[in-house]
Amino acid sequence: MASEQLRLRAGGAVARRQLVSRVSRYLFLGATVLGVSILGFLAYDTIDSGASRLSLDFLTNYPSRFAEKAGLRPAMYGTLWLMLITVFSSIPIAIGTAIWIEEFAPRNRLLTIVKINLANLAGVPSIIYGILGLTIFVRFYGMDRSLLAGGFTLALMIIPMTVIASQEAIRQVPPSLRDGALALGATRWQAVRHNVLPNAIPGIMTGTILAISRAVGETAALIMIGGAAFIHFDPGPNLADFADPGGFWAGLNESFTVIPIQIYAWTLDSRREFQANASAGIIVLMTGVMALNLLAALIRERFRRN
Amino acid sequence: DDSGKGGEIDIDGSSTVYPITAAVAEDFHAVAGDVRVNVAFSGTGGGLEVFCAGETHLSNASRPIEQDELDACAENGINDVLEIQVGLDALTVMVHPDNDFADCLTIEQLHEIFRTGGAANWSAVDASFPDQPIALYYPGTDSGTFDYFVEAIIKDVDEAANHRGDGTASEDDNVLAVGIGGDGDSIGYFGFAYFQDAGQSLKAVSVDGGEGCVAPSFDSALDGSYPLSRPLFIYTRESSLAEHPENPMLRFLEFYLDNATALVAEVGYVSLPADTLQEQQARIEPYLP
Amino acid sequence: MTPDATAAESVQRADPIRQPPEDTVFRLQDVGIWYGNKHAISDISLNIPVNRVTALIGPSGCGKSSLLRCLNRMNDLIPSARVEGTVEYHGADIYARSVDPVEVRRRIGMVFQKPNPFPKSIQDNVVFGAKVNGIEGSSGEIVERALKQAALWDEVKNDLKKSGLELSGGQQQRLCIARALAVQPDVILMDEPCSALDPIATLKIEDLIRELVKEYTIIIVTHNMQQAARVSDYTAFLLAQEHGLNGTLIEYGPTNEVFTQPREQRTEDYITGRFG
Amino acid sequence: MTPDATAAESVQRADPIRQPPEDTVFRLQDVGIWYGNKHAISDISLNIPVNRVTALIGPSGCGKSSLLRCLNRMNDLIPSARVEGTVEYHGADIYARSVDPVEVRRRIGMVFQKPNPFPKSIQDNVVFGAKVNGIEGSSGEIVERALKQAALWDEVKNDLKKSGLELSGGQQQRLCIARALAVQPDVILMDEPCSALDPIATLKIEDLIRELVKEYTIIIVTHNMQQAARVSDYTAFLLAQEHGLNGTLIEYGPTNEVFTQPREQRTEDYITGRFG
Amino acid sequence: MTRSVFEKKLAEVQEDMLVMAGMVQEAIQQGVEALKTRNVEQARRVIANDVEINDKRYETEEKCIELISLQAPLASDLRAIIAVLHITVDLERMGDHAEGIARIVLMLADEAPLKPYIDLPRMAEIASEMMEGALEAYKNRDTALARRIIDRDDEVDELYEQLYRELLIFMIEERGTIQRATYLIWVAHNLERIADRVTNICERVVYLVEGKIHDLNVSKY
Amino acid sequence: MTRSVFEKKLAEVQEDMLVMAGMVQEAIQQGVEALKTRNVEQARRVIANDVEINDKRYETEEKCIELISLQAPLASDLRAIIAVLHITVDLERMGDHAEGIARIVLMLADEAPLKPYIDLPRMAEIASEMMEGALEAYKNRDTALARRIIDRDDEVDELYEQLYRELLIFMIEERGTIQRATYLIWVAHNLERIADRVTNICERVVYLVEGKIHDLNVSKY
Amino acid sequence: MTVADPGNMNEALKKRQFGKPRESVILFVLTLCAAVSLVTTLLIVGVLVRESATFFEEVSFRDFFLETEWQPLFEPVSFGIWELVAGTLMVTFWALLLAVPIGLATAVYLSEYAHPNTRKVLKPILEALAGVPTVVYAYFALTFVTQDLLRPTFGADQVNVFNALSASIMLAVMILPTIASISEDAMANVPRDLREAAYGLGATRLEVAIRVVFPAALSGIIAAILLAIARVVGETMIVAIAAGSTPQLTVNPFEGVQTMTGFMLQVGLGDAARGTVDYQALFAVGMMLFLITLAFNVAAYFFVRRYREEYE
Ligand SMILES: Nc1ncnc2c1ncn2[C@@H]1O[C@H](COP(=O)(O)OP(=O)(O)OP(=O)(O)O)[C@@H](O)[C@H]1O
Ligand SMILES: Nc1ncnc2c1ncn2[C@@H]1O[C@H](COP(=O)(O)OP(=O)(O)OP(=O)(O)O)[C@@H](O)[C@H]1O
Ligand SMILES: [Mg+2]
Ligand SMILES: [Mg+2]
Ligand SMILES: O=P([O-])([O-])[O-]
Repeated sequence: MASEQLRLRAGGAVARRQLVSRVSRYLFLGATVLGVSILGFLAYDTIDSGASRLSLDFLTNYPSRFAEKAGLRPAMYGTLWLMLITVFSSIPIAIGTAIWIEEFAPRNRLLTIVKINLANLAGVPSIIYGILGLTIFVRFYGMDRSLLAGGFTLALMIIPMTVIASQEAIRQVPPSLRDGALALGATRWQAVRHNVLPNAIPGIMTGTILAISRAVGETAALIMIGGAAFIHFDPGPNLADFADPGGFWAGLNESFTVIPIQIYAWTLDSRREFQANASAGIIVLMTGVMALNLLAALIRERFRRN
Repeated sequence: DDSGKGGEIDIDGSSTVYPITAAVAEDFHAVAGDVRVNVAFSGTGGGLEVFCAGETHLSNASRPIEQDELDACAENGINDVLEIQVGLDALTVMVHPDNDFADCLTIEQLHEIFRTGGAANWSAVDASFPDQPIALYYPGTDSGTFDYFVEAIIKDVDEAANHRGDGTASEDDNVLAVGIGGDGDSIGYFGFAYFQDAGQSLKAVSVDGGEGCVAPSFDSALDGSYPLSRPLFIYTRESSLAEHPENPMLRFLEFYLDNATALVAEVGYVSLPADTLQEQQARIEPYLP
Repeated sequence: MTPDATAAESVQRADPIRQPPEDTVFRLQDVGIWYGNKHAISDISLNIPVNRVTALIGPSGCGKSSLLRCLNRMNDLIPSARVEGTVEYHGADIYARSVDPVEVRRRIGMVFQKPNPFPKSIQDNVVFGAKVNGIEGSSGEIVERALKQAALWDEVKNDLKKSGLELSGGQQQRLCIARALAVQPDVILMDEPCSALDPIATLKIEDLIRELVKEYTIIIVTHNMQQAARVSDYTAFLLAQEHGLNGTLIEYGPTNEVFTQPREQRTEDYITGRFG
Repeated sequence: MTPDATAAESVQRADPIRQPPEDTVFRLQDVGIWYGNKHAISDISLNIPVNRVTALIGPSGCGKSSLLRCLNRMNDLIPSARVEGTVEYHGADIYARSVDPVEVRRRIGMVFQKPNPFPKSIQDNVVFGAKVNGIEGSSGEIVERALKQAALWDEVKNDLKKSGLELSGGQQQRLCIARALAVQPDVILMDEPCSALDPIATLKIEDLIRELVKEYTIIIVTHNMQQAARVSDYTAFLLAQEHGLNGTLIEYGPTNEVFTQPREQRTEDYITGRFG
Repeated sequence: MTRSVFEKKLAEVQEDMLVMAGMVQEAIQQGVEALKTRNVEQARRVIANDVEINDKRYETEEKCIELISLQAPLASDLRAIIAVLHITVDLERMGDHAEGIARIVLMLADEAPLKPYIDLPRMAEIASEMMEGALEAYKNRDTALARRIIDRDDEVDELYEQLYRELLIFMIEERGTIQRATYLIWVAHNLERIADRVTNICERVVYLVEGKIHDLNVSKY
Repeated sequence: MTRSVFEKKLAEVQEDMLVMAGMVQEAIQQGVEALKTRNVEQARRVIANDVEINDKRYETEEKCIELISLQAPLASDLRAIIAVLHITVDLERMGDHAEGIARIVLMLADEAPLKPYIDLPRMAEIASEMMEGALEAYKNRDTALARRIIDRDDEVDELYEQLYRELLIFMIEERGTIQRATYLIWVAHNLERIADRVTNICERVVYLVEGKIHDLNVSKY
Repeated sequence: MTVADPGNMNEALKKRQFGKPRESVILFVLTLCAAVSLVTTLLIVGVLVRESATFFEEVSFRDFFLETEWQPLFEPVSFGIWELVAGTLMVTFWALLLAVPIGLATAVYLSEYAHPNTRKVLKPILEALAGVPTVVYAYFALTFVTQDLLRPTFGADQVNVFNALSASIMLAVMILPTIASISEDAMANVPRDLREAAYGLGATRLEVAIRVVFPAALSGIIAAILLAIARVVGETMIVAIAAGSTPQLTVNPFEGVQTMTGFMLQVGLGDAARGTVDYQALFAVGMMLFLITLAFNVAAYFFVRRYREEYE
């Protein structure tokens, strides 16, 4: 049937719809490219102004009033330790909270309140967390303006985000795994511990890493609680302290600075040449953030494949 | 851990004073590596608050401590606040570089421009000026610079007057520079240090304090002929100097004042005149060994 | 008795592929399907008759779904999929260059294993395909006609605004059928349409299929041999000879013959459960 | 002939609930299940015999799964669920206060509709339940015994470290059975264990069930009447009389009787597909 | 299990069976008619028609098997089909008996009638009535009727005994009648067998309804 | 479709059928034996045993229906069961025929033997052999054998004709033998029917293997 | 197993002595974890209430809510909160106006059009935008967006150096990945068979994306947007630096505005002496923001939940 042959050809309405569909592809692609190119532009701009300052010295020097001598060393230590503290203090609590919500909580109004509260906390401005950290950790618990106080403050700040991400991850573990374990005579916790958590971990990690990327760039809250800008030592326990709990603890109680504060300090500086330092700092920070994101993406893709 | 051998000095406060103190701390480290000096900058107010709470040893301030703050200190049993002036910040009034009429303004004209209900157009300031709206840029309203300007210009002319609020305020001098440089009708003021560096793109206005137009410069500020310069301070406690002779704070302050003249200028502020500096040194004299 | 005996034996040896004598909708000639370099099915030549239910049966992985999906170019959507041989629909090669797959799919509707109504109202579900395809007529009419054809009208006529997801499984599947009918197709492909349903809902769908076949050509993939037996006029048995090999057509013929006197031992083995 | 006729009629009127004469594992007395204030099933009295396969059949929503899950207190996990009446397991009321549901579930294993192996190695899957329950013996032995019982050993013995998810659907389901067996249960509950499987895999599971019943008591929910017929010794037919009403036990007796001469018209209607 | 299809096919099969029953009834009637009227032509037709009955049986049986294969019926549905399967066998054999009568008509054609045929038509009549009733019972699933019909077989048996005795006396008294008498005994035997087969149908009806096979009539031969 | 269960049950049913066939063979043999030896006791036993045969038939049929219900067999599996269903009916009727022979033994008991029984045992022997063969053909699904056995039915028919003619001559010649001769005709008839039924079994075997029902033997009676 | 002695079985099924306590300890610990966020909120509210109490001693609620001007640091002081609220709303509005369409278009592209490998590469790159420190965005807004983009386009005299739009644009960039990534997840989770159903009805790719996938993913998309709103409303640095610090009621995005967070940062990092009214205003604004976001979140929670129920 030749007529049938003809009719299967795209004609009239279908041809138009197909055309619209194909054109739309480029619109959507355009939007995507826009986002990516903004990032590219930001990167370009930053690298353009900061690349000249990037060197090993930049990474290993202490701050200085001479732009070319100033470095990120203590800030990098500070950021590293702060993030470790943040991760180790927020993740267990966040996961615990998520587990409680998804696995143990009685389905009542309290739970609704907890959930809404978490969503709300995720939107509380960081400066309020700063004030809270100052009031609670620095003052009330007398932690002083230490790594611990800073880490805990950031932990409070990212717990809500992490909980929400973890909840999502736990919810995506098929209920059949949990039921399977319970039906074998496992207790609720055994089921969670052996079957739910291991499968939620990738999701939890992705969420956590994204939350951490936020914490890494946080400035205002840390300035509020007295994160320093000039420091002439490496904050946090150093290698030798790992053997000695007392020293380790003392290390955690040291004052600190972090990369964003350092960047902020440089941008505030009246001297032009410090702008390049700021850009170089941003490059370092962004490289770290990118690496984290990459890690998250790798974990997620692996997860998706299964 | 190698901390605390020589002691630790926690400093917070003004972001204006921060570069000076940080520079001092940097050099101090070279001579006293066993003492840790940490400098933060949560602002004069924030710094004094934690200082009065006993959480820092020293506080940078770009304005004198207020009575409220002294009261707060007293509440925490801190009755021995010691004020030391470390330098001057000359305040620069600036306009857009294309502005060719406002070369010199009197205190009164500045007052007229920045007071509440003041001039809306340049022509209202001086008939010879064009009839264009004025756009204002000034530092964050609770910064020391702002306070100083209010004291030195607004209240000076009319105690009842207020600084107007319909301009753009920013904590960040960078931001102000961008603002003034980007706006043909602009006028604004901020710290001299910043102007020195970023100011090429802006035009500084001479100020007439009654003794003729004086352009802002190190020299005019140092010799006192430039009318708009404000003192910068550090605050500490007498007790932290008195405790024992070898204490780090004393060493630090001594070093600070010994090197102030060079370092203050180096980071872009105006050093104290010699006599003023001696007055400050005299304040710690009693504690020196 | 010898002539009789040979006659009987010759029945056994007769060609297990009996192309129906009726008018055909699809004429497959040496069709093969590849996924990347996996040869999923090969050498399928099959004529599918008009206004009949043709069932595709065979063990899991033998290529039933692949074959079904190649009939309306649904496997265009799988990037790695490739079809060889010719698939003629009313004499037109649907894999010809000039052919628009959207046009093909409009004529050849599809119903899937899991009822998959759109998360919209019943009405919008039915109207969706008709509207994108610019089928004429008021929505109300389209909806009513399609739902009536799908034997669902009476059950839902008062709740047309209700979400399609609020229906029971069997109703959802009939809604999906209604949705396909609203596009006024010629053929309906069904990939295990009842495997997610309970027996009662299954019966209803089977009844519906028998009803629909008066107007449409229906091709159904099913795992349920009883279902193929109950519902189809012709049955094609596919088999991937060994695990990992490509599927081929083993037997094809009228359903009653295939299920009562299969001509191939492998067919008999499969339908009587002697397999694997 | 009158006496004969009445005799025949009396057969028709005979009690459709025939509790098996054998030893019982479960003795349900007036069991009802509520979800919030929805009465899912009511008044079920049922004795389940030892070492037999008992099938629960009935239309969707009649409460088969609910009933099954109340036997090992799996519906403790649904916050709104409530059980009334008594469920005795070897004479012990499993809903007594002192009873630990975890203990109950250890003795009464469960296999679900969709194969749900843990995403761990085959070995770890099998060992999991045994380990959490502190069953003695080396992992190797436990794994081998359970897999052999589940007729899976030969297929996987060389890949015990492979993920359970890499197995085919039917193998996965047998792995789930092995996993349940490793806990050394007494009873195995199966909720539509083959509904996600193809016919060949289904046959294997059914064979396995017939094998396992020599040592275990098995209760199976199935939608597939043929399956109930093939695999079970006793059949219980449940029905929620009307949509939205609670399910009750309509008929219970030896499978061959239920499927060839049901005593209740509703049973007959259901198994012959006259329903709905 | 698609009921509509299943029911249509089941009805078809049962209809086939009733049609076949009609053919058999016709054959019996025609056979006895031919005997009475010594109508060789009619007898030949009966013989020829038997092939059709046989064909009908196989056709019906094929349909039943197809129905069982394709529809997997259960319980009463399955019993109904199994009943058809058995009843058609019985009907086919009844057809054979009718054919047997017709063949005897051919053999008797050249000989004088032995005596007025009274009892034989009577037997045929009763057998026919029974068959009518049995089909009625089947259609209505009427076990009471089926049981009554089974009881009527005794009437046929009695007539048969009577006829047999009579013919025996004939034979003893008049040697020339022996051949013919034995032929007539055959006819009577055929009719008795037909009635007997009707009871089989009735047993099936009872089985169909009650699900139990009762051997309700014990044939003596 | 669980093959192991299905196959076990199918084997069981077929075994039942073979057992039943054995019982029927025994009954035939014993019946003819009793006739030869005029052993009334033996005849009575045969009659009594027929009930068992009937029971066995119903038992087997029940099992077949259960098997169809529960296992929903298809294709050759279904045909095998349907074959059993039909063969058992045939066997049961063969049993009835054997019983019929035994009943005639009782009737003949008081009378003198008509002539040495040669043809009748011969017929019985052939029928028995045919049956043996038919079962063999069933077990081995051997259609060739089945077809050969169907052919042998002609032998039986021939013997029957011969015997019938002989007995007719007896009757004509000697009036006193009429009663006894007719009895013997019955016996022969029964045996002929038995052989005829064997051909039914053979037809089933062919059907079983080839899936087509062939009416391979057209009975004359 | 034969019938066990009931007595034995009763005994056997008894709760194990050592099994249970462990379980309750764990439950206790988990509950504690969950309590952390509640306690955090209580502390936040506590701090805000305590501090704003001193504020409201000086400033009446009436003034706070009814005055139209926000001028806490200039004489004559006035504390009309609405200018700040309006600033926040305006910035949020423009940020969403830009980010939602672009973000969703990106999500559609990634989930419906892009080759899986392209998606694998592009998605993490986009997500990196979420990790850029906001200070960086802030300066970018001030320098590039205002100076090189808005002013040349709309005229320097039209566009204030500090303007809401430049802040909104960078906020939009900041939340772009949040919207795109979470929406893409939601769309990717739309069952494949829904898509196939639509293709099977003869729909084109665009029709499938817009009319089937998008609506089906709507609840996830809304969740993404809600999260984005929360981030915008709570963001500090960008607005403080780029949007200016001129509280005013305006709808012109080219003018500078001050947002609630902008004010909080200005005061928080400024020189104001603690305890003064202008400093305590920080907490009053914080309280206000907290209440607004809370109201918003409560509404969103119930909205989404209702919505979800409707479509599941
Ligand atoms: N998208 C794909 N990519 C690669 N291989 C595929 C894909 N889809 C199917 N196959 C392979 O092609 C073969 C045929 O698959 P298909 O789904 O057509 O079988 P089926 O008969 O429908 O099986 P089932 O009964 O399990 O649905 C299988 O070996 C399968 O693994
Ligand atoms: N968690 C629950 N909450 C409320 N009602 C429920 C719940 N689970 C089941 N029900 C209701 O209880 C009744 C019985 O459900 P159940 O799942 O036991 O039926 P079923 O016979 O197993 O059905 P199916 O064959 O579809 O699996 C149904 O009406 C169902 O809607
Ligand atoms: Mg498939
Ligand atoms: Mg269920
Ligand atoms: O930080 P300042 O107090 O100097 O403005």
